[in-house]
Amino acid sequence: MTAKKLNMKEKYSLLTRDLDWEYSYRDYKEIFPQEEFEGIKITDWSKWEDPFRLTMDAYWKYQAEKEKKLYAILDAFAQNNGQQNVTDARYINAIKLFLTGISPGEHQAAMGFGHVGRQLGGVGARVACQMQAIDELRHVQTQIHAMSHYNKFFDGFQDFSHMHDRVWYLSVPKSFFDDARTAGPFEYMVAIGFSFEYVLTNLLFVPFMSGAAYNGDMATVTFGFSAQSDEARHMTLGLEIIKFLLEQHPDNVPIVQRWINKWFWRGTRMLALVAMMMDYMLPNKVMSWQEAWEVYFEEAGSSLFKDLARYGIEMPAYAKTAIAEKEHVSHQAWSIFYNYGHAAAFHTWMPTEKEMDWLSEKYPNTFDKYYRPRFEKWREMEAAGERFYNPTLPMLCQTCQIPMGFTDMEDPTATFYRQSEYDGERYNFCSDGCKDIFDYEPEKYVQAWLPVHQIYQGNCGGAEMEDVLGDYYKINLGVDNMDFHGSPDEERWNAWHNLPSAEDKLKQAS
Amino acid sequence: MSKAYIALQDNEESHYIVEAIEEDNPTATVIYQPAMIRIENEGRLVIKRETVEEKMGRDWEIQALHVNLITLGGNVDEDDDQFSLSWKQ
Amino acid sequence: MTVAAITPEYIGERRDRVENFHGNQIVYVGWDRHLMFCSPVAFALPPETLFSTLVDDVISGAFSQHPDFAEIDWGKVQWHLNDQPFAPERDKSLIEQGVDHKSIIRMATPGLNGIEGSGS
Amino acid sequence: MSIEIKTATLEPIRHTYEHTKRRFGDKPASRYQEASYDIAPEQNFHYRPTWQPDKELFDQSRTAVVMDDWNVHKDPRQYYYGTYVQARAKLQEVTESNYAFFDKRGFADRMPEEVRQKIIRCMVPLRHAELGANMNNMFCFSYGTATVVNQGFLYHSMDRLGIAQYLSRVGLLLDGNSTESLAAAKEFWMSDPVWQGMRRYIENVLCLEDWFEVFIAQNVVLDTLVYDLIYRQFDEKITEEGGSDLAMLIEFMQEWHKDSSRWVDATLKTTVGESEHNRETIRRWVADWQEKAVADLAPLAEIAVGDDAMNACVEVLNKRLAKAGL
Repeated sequence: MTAKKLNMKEKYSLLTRDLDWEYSYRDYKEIFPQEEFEGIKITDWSKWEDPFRLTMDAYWKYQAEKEKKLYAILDAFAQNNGQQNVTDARYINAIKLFLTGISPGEHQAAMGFGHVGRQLGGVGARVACQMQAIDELRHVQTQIHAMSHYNKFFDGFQDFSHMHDRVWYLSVPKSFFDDARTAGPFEYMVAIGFSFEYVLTNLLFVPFMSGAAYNGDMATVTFGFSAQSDEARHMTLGLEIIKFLLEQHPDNVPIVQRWINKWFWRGTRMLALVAMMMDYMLPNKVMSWQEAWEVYFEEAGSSLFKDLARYGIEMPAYAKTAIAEKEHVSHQAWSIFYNYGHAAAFHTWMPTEKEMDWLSEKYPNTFDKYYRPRFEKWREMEAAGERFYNPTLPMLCQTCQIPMGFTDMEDPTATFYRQSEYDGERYNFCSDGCKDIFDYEPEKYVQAWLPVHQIYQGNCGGAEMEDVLGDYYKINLGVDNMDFHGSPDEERWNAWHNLPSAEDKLKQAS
Repeated sequence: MSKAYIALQDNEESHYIVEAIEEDNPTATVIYQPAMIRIENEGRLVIKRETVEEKMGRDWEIQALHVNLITLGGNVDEDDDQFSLSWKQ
Repeated sequence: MTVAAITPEYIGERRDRVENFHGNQIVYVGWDRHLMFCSPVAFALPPETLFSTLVDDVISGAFSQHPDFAEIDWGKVQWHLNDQPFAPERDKSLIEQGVDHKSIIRMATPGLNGIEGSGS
Repeated sequence: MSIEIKTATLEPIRHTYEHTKRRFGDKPASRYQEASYDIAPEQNFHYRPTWQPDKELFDQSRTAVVMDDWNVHKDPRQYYYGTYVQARAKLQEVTESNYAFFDKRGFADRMPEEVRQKIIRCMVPLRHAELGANMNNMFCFSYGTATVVNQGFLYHSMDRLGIAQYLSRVGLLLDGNSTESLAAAKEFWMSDPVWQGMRRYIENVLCLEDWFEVFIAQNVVLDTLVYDLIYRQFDEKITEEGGSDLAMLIEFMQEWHKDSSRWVDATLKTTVGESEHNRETIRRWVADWQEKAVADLAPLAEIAVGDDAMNACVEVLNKRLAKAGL
């Protein structure tokens, strides 16, 4: 007999959709007990549109090809001591922040997609989530491997996993993913699958990775772009889940809109870290944070939300605030880390004159007016041998957990304060977005493990800062932390490139 | 109108794909950035298997696009012969 | 709003109850228009701490690196407590004048507006 | 002499990450070790899951077995994502060429009709069971607490989806893409008395709450019996009956089962060996599920192979359990 040819859609449908069956020995609700409690109404899973009709054979084939390429480059990078070829050792600190702050989030995403990849009742959606789960595991593992070589030559990478559970600034990404993972399966999909993947990860992976390429970091570009090739699938899954939920039942629309508002804001806050990586930690600049934001949020996001308008979905609440903040957020975030450079597992520094000029040019409305005087003062203090470190612990926002360093966009020199009272206790926030999130589900956010409060409760190794930073966080004090200038990283870098050491420079000066 | 876009890793295989995209989407803009190529077009962007095969001079499956893909924007429609991105508005 | 959960009641542990701070309470202090200190700061202090101690020891330890600090005329400082105008008395304790757990004290120093008046 | 200086300063300052150093000593660690051990968060979780408020996000109490340290496990295959997909891609390539060859040569046509029908009745319905296995392993992945253990479940889960898809393709090869065999197989799965025990078993396992019990019921008990029954005994039987070409279509399942058994055995053995409590807990689960599985599979064994088939399967299972210390 001559076999009829099946096209991709038919084949996928037979090989995935058709595997499912109607349970008769047990009740559907026993097998999928988590599908209803969020209030989302699913009337027909068969209406799910499969974004990419990937079967496992093709998955293994193409992913193996990507992995082969990736590891060949990582091997070559290590063999050639590629760590010497980045533009400047300061740059490596962005990668430290990546491994300690972002890679563990990939692991969380893997667990989360595994969870929904079991809990969603529709087989098509389930399988798409499962593929994303294994991709996310790929990302955390390739990142660990790509940075393994840097770990052998720079300080601050070595205890990333231990630090992620404890260090103050890492509670920002950790609480973000904990929040998403502890939500129900549909909120998780809107949080990570849609808001994070579709609306925000481009900002992390595309311009930053292009910047890594521009700074000679072959290892990071390779894993970054390789990961992002999976991300294209993930973004599409995120968009499909949104459309599916909106088409299933009109009652889903306000729920989804609220989740979009919430997760857009949580994501925006977390991206403050990426903003500062772009503007301050890439010695060779590709584009400013503001420019990246305009291309990947304002332009791409407005296309997206125009597309979703037919379902009654609007731009996220507070998109306007986020847009106004694009001219401030990287400078404010860098100021926070500069203040607390003694408590971080990576180095900070003041930009050079040339770099400040670039910032002035890129941020004509804000840099010279609000930030340059502060930075020049800090530079002056450093030159006088009194590098500025903030001697106290910062006040944190109850929701995003970032020090309260954001200002009022109507009055950019005024700290933005918001407060709620709940069940007889005060809770404080950095923004209306963060306050709204708390006010809607206070019983969730009263649980936040706020690092500063935990230190004061005595739960972080002791009362002295050395106990907290050294014993509890496992920061090698005087090595991993403090200013880049004078660090062992800088010393080694100078030796590789036959540059004068700090000591030599001092001698020369005298 | 909104722009549908795609970004590919800057490598040998992508160059053929970009060539094919330019041919099938005459109004598309191609932007070269460090290590990546971004192609955007108003409303819709299509990649046709046949055109890519012609440029490469060998068989090529649509799903192989994912090996070099970095990111995209638009609603995806993929089958054996084409991959398209479009915005509905 | 209640949290939508799989069980009828979802009750969160109040992780920062004042009882957890070993006799202290958290007090936040922010100095308006001095963003060289990137954010307001947090202190754990006994509720009975006198306001004079807060100003003379605690605030001074936190903010004295700023060149404006030595210039402050403490009689002219404008205080806010949890966003309301506040007239603290130096010899009264925090708790006596309403500075309770996780309260925010803001101080404004008119005429002193940071480095070159930039708000830093 | 700048070259000498450079060489000296290019000495690494450490050999590996601290988490691998603490576990394996101060020496270069393998990629498997760096990317598998101590990766999952362990403490200071921010919020309780809305879908299970009595537990933490990562919570060891999601199973009754207890490990002092779940990170003592090891996958003998040392799979991390990269080695995993590359191993499967190799197997996939062979399978692809087998299936293409089978198709091109029209092997389905030279199979005796009753053999073809027997494959459709006794083997193709397993595609549904494999989807159940996929879900069960995804459950274990998402509720376990250590990456070195969990990742094995994730790979296994995706493998089971792959096998479900290969079984579907076997059906399509046998019916010339008419999809009749898939429809027939589904009908068997849904209402043929021979399959109902197994379907009930899978639906029951899908409702379990203890992820290690799921592992025992699915991967240890049921899979050991089914893989021996179908991919060894049934394969031999079909060969006897003139369907030796089937072997080309199930090589993937056979090779995969060998591969995955090494991981299943190691995971079982390490957990059983941890304590008397674990041994007893697991022994109880095995006894419960084995009794059900044997009864549920017997009708299929009978028609697929014959009278003694089930005993032979049980023997294989018992050997396997003994090896793990049960």
